[in-house]
Amino acid sequence: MTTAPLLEVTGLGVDAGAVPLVRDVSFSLARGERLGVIGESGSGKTLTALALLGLLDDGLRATGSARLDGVPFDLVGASDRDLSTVRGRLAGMVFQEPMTALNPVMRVGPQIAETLRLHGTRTERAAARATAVDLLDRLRLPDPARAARAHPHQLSGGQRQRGVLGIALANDPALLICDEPTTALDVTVQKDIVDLITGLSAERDTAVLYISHDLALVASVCHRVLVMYGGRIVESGPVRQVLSRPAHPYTEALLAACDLSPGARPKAIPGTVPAPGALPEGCVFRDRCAYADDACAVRPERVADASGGTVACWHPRTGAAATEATPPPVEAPREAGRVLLTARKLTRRYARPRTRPFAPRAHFTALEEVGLELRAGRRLGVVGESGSGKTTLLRLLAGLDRPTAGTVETADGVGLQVVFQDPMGSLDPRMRVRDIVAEPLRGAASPGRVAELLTAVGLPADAAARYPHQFSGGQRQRIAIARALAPKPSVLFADEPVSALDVSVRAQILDVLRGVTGERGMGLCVVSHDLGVIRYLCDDVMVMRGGRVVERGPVADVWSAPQHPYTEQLLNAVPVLGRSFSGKGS
Amino acid sequence: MTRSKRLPVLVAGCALLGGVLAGCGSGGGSSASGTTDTLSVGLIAEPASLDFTTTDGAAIPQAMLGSVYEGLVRLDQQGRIQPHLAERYERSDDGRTYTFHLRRGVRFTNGADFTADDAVFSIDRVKKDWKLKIARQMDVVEKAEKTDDHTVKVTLSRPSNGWLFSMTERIGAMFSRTGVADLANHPVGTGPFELAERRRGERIVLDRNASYWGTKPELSKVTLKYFKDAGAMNNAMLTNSIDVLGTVQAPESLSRFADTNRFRTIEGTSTGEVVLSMNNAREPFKDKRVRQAVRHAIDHKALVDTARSGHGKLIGTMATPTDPWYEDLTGRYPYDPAKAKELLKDAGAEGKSLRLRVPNMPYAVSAAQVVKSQLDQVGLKVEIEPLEFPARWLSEVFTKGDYDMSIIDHAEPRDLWTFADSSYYFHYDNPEYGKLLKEGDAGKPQDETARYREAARLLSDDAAADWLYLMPNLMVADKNLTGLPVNQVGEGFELTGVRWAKK
Amino acid sequence: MRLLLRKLASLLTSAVIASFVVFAFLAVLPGDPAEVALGTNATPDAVAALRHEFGTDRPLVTQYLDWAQGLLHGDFGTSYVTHDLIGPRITDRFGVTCWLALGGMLVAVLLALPAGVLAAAWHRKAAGALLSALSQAGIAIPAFLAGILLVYVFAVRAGALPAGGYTPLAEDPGEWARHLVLPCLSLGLVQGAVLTRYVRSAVLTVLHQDFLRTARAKGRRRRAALWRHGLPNAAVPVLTVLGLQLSTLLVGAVVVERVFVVPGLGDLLLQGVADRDLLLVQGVVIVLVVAVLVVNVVTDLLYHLLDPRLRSR
Amino acid sequence: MRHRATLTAGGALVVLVLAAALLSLVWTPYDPMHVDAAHRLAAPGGGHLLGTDQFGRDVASRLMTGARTTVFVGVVAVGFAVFLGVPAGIAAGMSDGALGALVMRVGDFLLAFPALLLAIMLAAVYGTSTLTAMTAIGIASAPGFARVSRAATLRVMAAEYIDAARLARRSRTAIAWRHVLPNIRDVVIVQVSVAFATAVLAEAALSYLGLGTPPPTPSWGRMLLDSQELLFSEPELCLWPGLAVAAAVLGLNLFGDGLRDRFDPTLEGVR
Repeated sequence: MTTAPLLEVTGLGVDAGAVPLVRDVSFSLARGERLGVIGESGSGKTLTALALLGLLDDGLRATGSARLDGVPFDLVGASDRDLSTVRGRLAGMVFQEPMTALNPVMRVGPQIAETLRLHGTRTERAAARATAVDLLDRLRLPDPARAARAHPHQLSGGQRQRGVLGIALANDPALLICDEPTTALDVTVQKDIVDLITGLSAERDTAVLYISHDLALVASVCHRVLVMYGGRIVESGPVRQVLSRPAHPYTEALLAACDLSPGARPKAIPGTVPAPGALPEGCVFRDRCAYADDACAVRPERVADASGGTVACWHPRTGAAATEATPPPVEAPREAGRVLLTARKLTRRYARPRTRPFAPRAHFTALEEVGLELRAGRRLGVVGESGSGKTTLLRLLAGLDRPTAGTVETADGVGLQVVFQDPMGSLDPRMRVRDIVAEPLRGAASPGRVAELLTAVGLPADAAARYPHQFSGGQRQRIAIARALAPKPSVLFADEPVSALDVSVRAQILDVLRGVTGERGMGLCVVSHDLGVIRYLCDDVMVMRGGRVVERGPVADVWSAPQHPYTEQLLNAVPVLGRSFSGKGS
Repeated sequence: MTRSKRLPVLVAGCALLGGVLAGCGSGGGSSASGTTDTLSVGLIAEPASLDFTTTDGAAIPQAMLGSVYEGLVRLDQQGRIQPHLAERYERSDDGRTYTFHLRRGVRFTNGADFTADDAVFSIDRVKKDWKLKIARQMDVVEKAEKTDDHTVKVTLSRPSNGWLFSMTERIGAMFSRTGVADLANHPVGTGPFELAERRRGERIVLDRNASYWGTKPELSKVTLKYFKDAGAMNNAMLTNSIDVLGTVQAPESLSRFADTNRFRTIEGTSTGEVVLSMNNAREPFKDKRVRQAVRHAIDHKALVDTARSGHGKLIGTMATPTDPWYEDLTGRYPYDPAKAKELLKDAGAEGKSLRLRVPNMPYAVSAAQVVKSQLDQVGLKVEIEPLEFPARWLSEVFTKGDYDMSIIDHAEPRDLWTFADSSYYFHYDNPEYGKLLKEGDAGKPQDETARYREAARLLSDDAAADWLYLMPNLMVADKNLTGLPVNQVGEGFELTGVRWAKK
Repeated sequence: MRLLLRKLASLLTSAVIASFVVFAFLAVLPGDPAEVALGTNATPDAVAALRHEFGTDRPLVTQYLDWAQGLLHGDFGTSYVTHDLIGPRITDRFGVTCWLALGGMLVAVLLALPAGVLAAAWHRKAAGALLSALSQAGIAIPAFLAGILLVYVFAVRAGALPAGGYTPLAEDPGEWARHLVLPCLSLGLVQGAVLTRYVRSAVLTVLHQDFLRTARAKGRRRRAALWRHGLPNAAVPVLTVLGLQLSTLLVGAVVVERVFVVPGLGDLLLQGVADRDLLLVQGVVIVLVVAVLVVNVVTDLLYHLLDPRLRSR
Repeated sequence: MRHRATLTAGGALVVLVLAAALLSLVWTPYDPMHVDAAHRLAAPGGGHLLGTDQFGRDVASRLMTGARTTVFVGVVAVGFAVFLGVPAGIAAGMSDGALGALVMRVGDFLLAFPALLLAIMLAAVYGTSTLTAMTAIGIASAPGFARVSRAATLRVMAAEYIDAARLARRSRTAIAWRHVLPNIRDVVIVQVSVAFATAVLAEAALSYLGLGTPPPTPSWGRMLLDSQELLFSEPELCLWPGLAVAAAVLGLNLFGDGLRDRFDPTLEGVR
């Protein structure tokens, strides 16, 4: 990679009116190189990508410069007419949400063929369509001819994302920009897509700009990585170096927060991601940084460090990752207590709408003959991909839905409560926090009891008088936990309790859950698609697929020696930081 | 059966009874179709059938009477009874026998000669076959006999001037013994015109009757075009697709025809008295003082100025200028709110709430608003309630008499008798008045005039109702047309004299 | 096909219920049609005879069944007032009203499509705001007021077009068109303003959708992407509104017919109410209601045809 | 912040109409029903701000009183529709299956009877009055309320806080009162302004057809009808009531849009 870079970005900025959203982003990308961009929501990583292709929304304006090899003009500030000759031909893009990225009223094949014909790669309609089918075949879509004839809604998420990938790659571009291409997909599908991207990139020498919040995923895909925070690049460098020996305190903190590996003690980053326009003077990470001092009031320039990376910090870290500094918490071994809840042969079927009048109703089985036992003091994790029936199971267990067959029995005096996935939707926006927390108590709540509950989940007592929208996502989830604890339940259910939260606060919530159930000797049942969460939080695990349990056992056993091939596949599909570094050339 | 038992033809304004044309003349000019001997007349309210012997309503006689059908006698423009198909007639001294000497050489359009047999047949047929209540007017006839082929003697059970007048109207129409098979579609008469074509919802076309006995009309073809609405008719007039706008619905619209190079506005009298009726059977109008107060409270001049843009003659009783007994009684109850208040106070009717239930016709609703305003001024509380006409108004006000006041155009000619029947919706009950009418009907023609004049005065003095104004016969015509009648005196629409001015 | 059958079945049920409701509703009308027909000069015997002739002396259920049965054969009965068949009268008038509604629709669509798309495309510019403001103003003006204003401008001041009336197409196509211009405009301008807002909002929604960005990412220029990918998608919600509007126009024509003295169904209806012509009113109302129901079903079907997501279900 | 301007402009117009209506209860420049033959068709200015009509009645006073009619009809009709539609919509949204389907079917069916048709039928039976107009408009607007409150209720019912409330063993009525109603309030308020605008239009149309408020009580539609005859000689008489209707509807629509944007900022710019 000694030739001229394919893409050279200098001083790129994005503004919304007077508010800067992205500032001073400079990097270069060589042919065939895969560059990751890491950051939490609001870091400006997506805007950077959109700005490169002139796809920013109307109210946003890009400044700076971005030169693409073979293009006579600067991509920034070029006219829509000029840019349209670049987009889809020299540079393709894959978006986050495959469900909406395709035109719903157009068949998939023609959408790909359109790209081919638009840039003159194929002029004949039939030839373009044939090429589209070939492309889908190369993207390993089963029965590509049929997929090409299908409308988007007839395809699964993974299939759709392959269609989008087909559009992006149709004209064999030199640059592929991927914006969180797998975030909306199941892990096993994610693995396939990621493999496709890396494979094709290597095969065709396509450069990839890969945007993600998932550190491990970026580590498994990319050669180099940029870390963005507050609209700026705070650190860059070879992936292995940046993610194993981060130089910037933010990178370090992020790594620490998302490490849920056994024995790790994840630590949340204090504070929240500031809104654009509310960034501190000087170093953007200053007000959340453990090492900040007066020097940080002046914005640090990004400087090259010894190992080929760059970092923008007055106090770059040199040591190993912070995770090693704090020992894992010591937990007293917990005894399995009495049986709180027993479910037997739970089955749930849904009627499909009749396709014609008086036809017998067709059914869809969401859950089939699932049984389990919850004991006091034990934490059960239910893991599965979308459609596995895990949420249905939870709703049946919690009594929010009725089984078509089977029974749920609870021991005497056992109360059940649930912590829901979406901290926005699980709190009534029209109620004050104290009323929300007190609701399960049905008027028997003293202010003292509410304050006590809020304290238990780590919220200040004055939170009681406020409304949900005045809190961040993590805080709202704490409120939800407080509400669930209010009637002193014996069993707590948690439905994807952290999947809607930023990486940096997940750990806190998991700790709260662990803490409150541990102290009270409650049974906990957590449903999640995230194997890391289950492993971190639970004692036992149940792996579900297609409404059935495929494997169950203590967490440690299942992880170390999965019995079922699906479990194994699932475990392998999850990118793990440490594993990514091995066996990858750069 | 006395004359007073007749029921009236109630017409909700000029809407239904269009302009009625009569008069004489001949000449040139050019019609809507560009020729000089055809005419197109715009009218509102199409007749549902052409047979006025079975179907009621003013529209059929308007189109048929005088043009297709003729009677033994007819009315002239001054409202006098003149001989017509009868060359002359004699009234016996006791007033019970009328002898009609029929005109010779008169033929029906089916080719048959008009003879005494036809006259007797026509009179008997009214008594025998007509289904309408109006046929009761013939009940007074004891017998009609043929004296010879051209003389008919009619004997009445009692003397009646009213009967002779009614012979100028529908029931006096002469039919052919051999031409009554399909009157609804094929009318057969002796008139100057015969039916050429009828298109439902659009028009009736009349051709000149080539074998007409009298002066033949100048016009060879007359088209009566029926419109749903005044607006459409006005437009037709403006765009020359009709020559005569037979009835001006809203006087305000006259401003569109101000161009004297093209149009002529004709304003004459009609037989339509716009009556502010007061329910004499109910409180507070049982009390004459309250009725008088109402008459004093209304500024009739202001009412005509505002609600009618000044078009409409003031009258003071149930008589029109073409009635022989007409006299100007408008001074009887001058506008005097103070007097009205005083009368109301005397009667203890101050602040009474009254329901003014009017047909939902523009003229009535307009007048009602003025009446309300003026009665409110003297301390009455008037609530206007427009009712669909005819259906709801007929059933609620006219039939059930459920109203305090109403406003409607009584379009029938010579309708003093409506006040003589106490069951009629006015519920005016004054034996003296009935007696006067009876005497007038039974006496000599000159007695009739005197008695009726007296009755009309009594009606006015008693404030049996209030008469807001006389509906004008308001027409717009091409300025080259002459011979258009100014006054509407009877039911028929006489076209005989209309002609285009010479160039 | 199955969908078609299902929709037709539901249409039929609705129509039957509607016919029952209409009949029941009007059966309580005060005023005896026989009395009205004979006017003030009727004898009680004649009224009774006529009542018998009309069949209004029979039990209501019999009357309803009779009427409903007739409807199936397109027989609306014979008017109590004018003694002629109601069916042909309604057919005549329905044609006129249909011309009005369709003309109004045409005006509305011709106006709203460009205006709505432009208002959306320029939604951050002054021109877009102006278009939105104009459409707001248009919505605020009732059709009959627009009619009066149009009459004032084009008939009173300019004298260019007739202020009212109607000429059948068969009689004189030129005059027919001249008479329809103002009524259709007054219906169309207002509905067009409403439609503009829907088109704008549909296009705006589409503008913010991912697939439009995909289209641009494949090299479509902004406008071409909107045209090729945006509008077909925006058409789906707009179509529903169009269907609703056609129904609105059918009924809205009643008022406009009054303004311009057009002999349409509305005119017939008001006349029927005034004449207490029970069967006529029933007939017109049921025709209007069924027309609205049919338009709804057709819209629904088109909607399914246009949107593959619904089609495959 | 465009919704702020919309809200202000709309609010100002609405307040103007309301103020005129309220003021007319206690004061109008002249008696709006007083016929004055001496001053008919007076030009604007002078003693009469907007002139007089063919009856010599003060147009400005009639407009004010007309505002009262409009507001009265609107308030009663919309109130009726809310009373009918919102509970039905909530019930339909909260019960899955038969009841919901039934309510929606009835609503769809009613949609086939637009306000105008209903009003004509009602007027045929009960005669023309303000009450018939209000009832017809109210019935015709109810499906709209049922529809939006059902849709909003469905959204609320899908939220996890409803599950939480069920876990708290709240009764259905308690859920409806404590959670559903407060959360669909905004949608209903917006629909109120939309329905009010529709009611103003419908009232004007009905009065124009002679099926609404009977004369002489001034109503804007009736004033338009009366002045149409004079379009050729006194066109400005049409202008005033026309402007009044347009201003009221415009105000309500803008107000509704402003509220909508304010309640749901994600919809800003989108209808």
